Amino acid sequence: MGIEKDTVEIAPGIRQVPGTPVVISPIDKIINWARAGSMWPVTFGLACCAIEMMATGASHFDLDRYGIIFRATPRQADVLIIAGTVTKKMAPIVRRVYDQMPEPKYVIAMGSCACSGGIFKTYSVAQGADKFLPVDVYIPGCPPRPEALLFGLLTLQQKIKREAKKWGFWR
Amino acid sequence: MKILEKALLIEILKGLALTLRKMLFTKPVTIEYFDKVRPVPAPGFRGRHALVRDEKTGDTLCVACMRCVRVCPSKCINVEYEVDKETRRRKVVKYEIDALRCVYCGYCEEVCPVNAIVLTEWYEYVGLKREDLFFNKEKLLKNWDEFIATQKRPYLNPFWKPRGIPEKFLPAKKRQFTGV
Amino acid sequence: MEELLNELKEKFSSVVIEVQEKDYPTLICKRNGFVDFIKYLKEEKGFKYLIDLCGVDYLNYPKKNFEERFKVVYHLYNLDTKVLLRLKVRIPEEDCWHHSVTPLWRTADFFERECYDMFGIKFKGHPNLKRVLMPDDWEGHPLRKDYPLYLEEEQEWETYKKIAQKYKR
Amino acid sequence: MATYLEINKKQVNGEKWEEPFYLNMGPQHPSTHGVLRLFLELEGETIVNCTPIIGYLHRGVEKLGENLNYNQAIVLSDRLDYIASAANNTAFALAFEKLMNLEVPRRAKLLRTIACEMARICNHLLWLATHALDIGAMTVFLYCFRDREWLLNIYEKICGARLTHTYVRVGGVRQDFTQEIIDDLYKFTEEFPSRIYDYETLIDVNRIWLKRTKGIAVVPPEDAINLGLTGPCLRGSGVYYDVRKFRPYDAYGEVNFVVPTGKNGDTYDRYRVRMEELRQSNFIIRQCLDKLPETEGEPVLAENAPDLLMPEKIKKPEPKPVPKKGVIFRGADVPVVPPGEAFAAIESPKGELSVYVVSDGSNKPWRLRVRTPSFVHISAIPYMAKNHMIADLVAIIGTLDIVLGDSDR
Repeated sequence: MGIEKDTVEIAPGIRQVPGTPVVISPIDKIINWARAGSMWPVTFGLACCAIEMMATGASHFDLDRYGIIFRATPRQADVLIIAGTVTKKMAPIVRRVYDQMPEPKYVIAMGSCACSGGIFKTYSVAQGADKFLPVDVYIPGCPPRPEALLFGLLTLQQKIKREAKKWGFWR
Repeated sequence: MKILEKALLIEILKGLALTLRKMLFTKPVTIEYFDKVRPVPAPGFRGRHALVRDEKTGDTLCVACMRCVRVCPSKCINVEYEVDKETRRRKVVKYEIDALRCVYCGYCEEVCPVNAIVLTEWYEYVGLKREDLFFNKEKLLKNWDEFIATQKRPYLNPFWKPRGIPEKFLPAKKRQFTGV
Repeated sequence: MEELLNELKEKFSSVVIEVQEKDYPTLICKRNGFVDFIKYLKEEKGFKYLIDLCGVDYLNYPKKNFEERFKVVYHLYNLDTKVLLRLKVRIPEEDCWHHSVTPLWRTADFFERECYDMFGIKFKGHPNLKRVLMPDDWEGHPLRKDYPLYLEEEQEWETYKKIAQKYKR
Repeated sequence: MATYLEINKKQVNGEKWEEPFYLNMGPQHPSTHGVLRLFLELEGETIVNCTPIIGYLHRGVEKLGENLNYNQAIVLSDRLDYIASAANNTAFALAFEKLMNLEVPRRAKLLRTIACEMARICNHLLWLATHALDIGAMTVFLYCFRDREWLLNIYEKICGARLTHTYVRVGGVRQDFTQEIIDDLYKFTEEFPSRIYDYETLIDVNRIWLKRTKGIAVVPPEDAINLGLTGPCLRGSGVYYDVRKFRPYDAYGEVNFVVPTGKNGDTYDRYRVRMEELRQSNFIIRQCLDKLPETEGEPVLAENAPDLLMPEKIKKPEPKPVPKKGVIFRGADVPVVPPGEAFAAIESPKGELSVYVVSDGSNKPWRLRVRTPSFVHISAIPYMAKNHMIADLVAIIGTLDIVLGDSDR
C-alpha cells in the first residue's frame, strides 16, 4: 500500500502527506468529528432536572464551550435530553418531539425518573424513557449535578466518535 | 429632565455600563470543567453508592439488618442473606442497588447501624446501558475502592453521624465511630 | 369564635350536623342546602378566601362513625378576623355528587375538576366538569382507595400501551 | 376551519373575519416553564379565550404518599416544587408535626427558617432569570444563575444535595450547620443586596421592560381573592396577606420583616413585590443567623421525633410497676401517630402551600392532600390572558411563577 509508505500517521486512523497540508482520513472520522463538535440539544425540560439543565447552560458551567447550543425547536436539534419524569400523558409528545428531529439523533436520559421512573412507581408515570425511545446515555442522580450532565454529554461525544457507517442513510 | 433622560437613553446606558464593568473588572465565574477544573463537592454530597470495605476481612461491613431496605422510599435496594448456623450471625449473600431508581435521599446511610453503605462524593458516572448502573456487591465494593483512593483517611461521611442529632438516637457502633 | 360557631349552628340547624374542635374548628354539613350556607359564610361572614377544596376517600377507614364513603373538605379563611374554618360534607358512594361552588369562587373551578378526576365526585352546576390531571379517556379515579398504585399491563392506558408496544426494543 | 387563503381574501375584500383562529401552545414550548399546554382561541393576535391543559407532569404524589410512611413522604415533597424544595419539606413536616403533637427545638426552627428563606431567594432568582429571558433580557439570566449557584453551593454544604434537599424532617432538621456554613451565609447576606441593585439597574427602569410589564394582566384585589391567588401575585394586587404574618410558623414570629404590597396589580407590580421580597428574605436570614449563637449546642431534632424507619407499631417495654403521675400505659402496642387530621400552611415562594393530612393511626398517611399555589395560579391564566396579545401571554406565564411539578403533583 502506497499510502502507508508515503504518509505519516498523526492521529489514530488519520495520515498526513509529509510537507503538505494534505490529510487522509476515513469519512467516518471527519463526519463523527463534526457531529461530536456540534451537538445541539432541544430546549425541552420536563421536571426538576430541567433546572439543572438550565444551570448547565448558564454562566457557571457554560455549555457553549463544547459547541453545545440549545435550540428551541426539535427540527434543528441532534440531541434530546429527557430531563425529568416522563408521564404516560406526556409519552406520546416526547415521542413526537423525537420523531421530528432529523437524523442523526441521540437521546440522553437525565436523572432517575427519565431513566427508570425513579421513586414514582405509580399509575401515571412511564417506567423509563427507554420504553419507547432508544436511549444512548443514562445519567443517574436525582437530579444529577451539572458536571454530571456535562460528563454525560462528553461520554456521548466519545460514543459518536466511535461510530462507523452511520452517515450514508438519510432516514 | 425626564425628557432629556429619555432622549439620551440614560437607563439603557446605565445597564450597558454595568455589563461592561462586570466584563472588564470581575473574574469570570465559569469553571472550565473536565479540561482544567474537576470540582470537588462538599463533604456529604450524595453521589455514587458504595459499600465500605472492611480492612480486616476485605468484605463488607454489612450485617444484613435490612434497615436500608425498609427505609428506602424508592425500593431500590435488594439484600439477601443467610444465617450462619453456628454463630447465628447473618451473612450477606446479595447486595444490589438499582442506581437508576435511587433518588439519593441518603436515608440508607443514615439508618445503617454499622456505617456499611455510603453515598460517596463521586458524581462522574454514566451508563451506556441500563445494566451499567445496576450495582451488585462487587461493583459497590469496587466503587468504594475507587472513591477512597481519592480521599484522605480517615474518611467520615457527615450523614453517618449527623451533627446536632442527640447521641441517643444513634446506634452504639455509630457513637464511637471516628472514620474509616 | 365561639359566637360564630353557635350562631351558625342555630341559624343553619338543618345543614350543620356537628361542630368539632380540632386543630381548626370543623363543621360537618349536610349536602342539602350547603350552597346557601357557604354563600352566607362568604357574603355575610367574610370568609372570602377558599384555601382548599379536596376529597377524601374513607373506604375501610378503621373505626369510622359514619356511613358515607367520601368526604369533601373545604378550608375557608377570613382575611379580616384571621379565622380558618373547615367544612366537611359527607358524600355517599351510591349517588356520588355534590353542589358546585364555582359560581361563588373561580378558584373552585380547578379544585372541583380535580376532585372529580381523582374521586369521581360529580359537581352539579360546574360549567366544565372534565378531567384535569389525567387524560380524558383514562379509566377509573386514581385516588380512590380501591385503585391500585401501580397499573399492571392489562390495566394500562390504551394510548401509552400502543406507543410502548410500537417502539418496544 | 378557514384556510389562510380564505382569511386573506376576506381581509383584502374588507370583510370582517369572524371565525376564530385556534392555536396550540405547548407542552413543548421554551417559555411555558415546563409542560404547560395552552389552547388559545385568537382573533388576529388577540387572545379571546385560553384554556390551560395540565396534567403532563402528574406523577401521583398524593397516591404514592399514602403508600409511604411519614418520613419517606418528605422525600416526595422535594419533587413537587423543585425550585424551592426546603419550603415544601417544611410544609409537610409542619403538618405531620401537628398530627403527632411534636414540639420542635428552637434551633431547628431557626435553621428551618433560614433554609426556607434561602429557598425563597433561589426561587425568585430563577423566576427573575426565566421571566427576563422570556421577555428578552438575556443578561439578567446569566447574572441570576451566577448568584443562584452560590446559594446552591451553600445548600450542598448544608445537606449534600443541590436541588432536592430532604433537609427538613419530621421533628426538626437533618443536621446542624457548621461554622463554615454560617460564615458563608454571612458573606452572602452582606453581598446580596448589591447584587439585587445590579439586576434593578439592568431592568427596573428599562423602557422595554416597562412597556412589556406595565398594564399587563391587571388583577383587581377582589378578583385576586376570588381567583385564589396567593403569595406575590396576591400582594401585587394590594391585598395584605402573608401566612408568615397571619399564622406564624417556625421562627417567623420572632423576626422582623415587611410584607411588600403593590398598587396596580399588574405584572410590573408583581415584579416589584418579588424584588422587595428578595431584600426581606436576605434580612430574615441575617436576623436568624444573629440568633443562632443563643441556641448553640441545642439538639436539632425533637426528643420524641419518629424514627426514620417508622415501624407500624412501637413495641413498648414492659410497663414499670409504679407509673409516674399522669402517664398512662396502654398495653404493649401503641400507635406511632394518633388518628386524626391536621392542616398546615406555609408561605412558599410561589404562594400559600398547604398540606392537609388525614391519619388512621398507622405509620402511613391515610390521605395526603397538597394544595399547591401553581395549580391555582394556572386556573387564573384564562382570566388574566383575556384581550391580551400572544406575546403578552409569555409575560403572564412568567409573572405567575408557575412550576408544573408543583401544579400537577
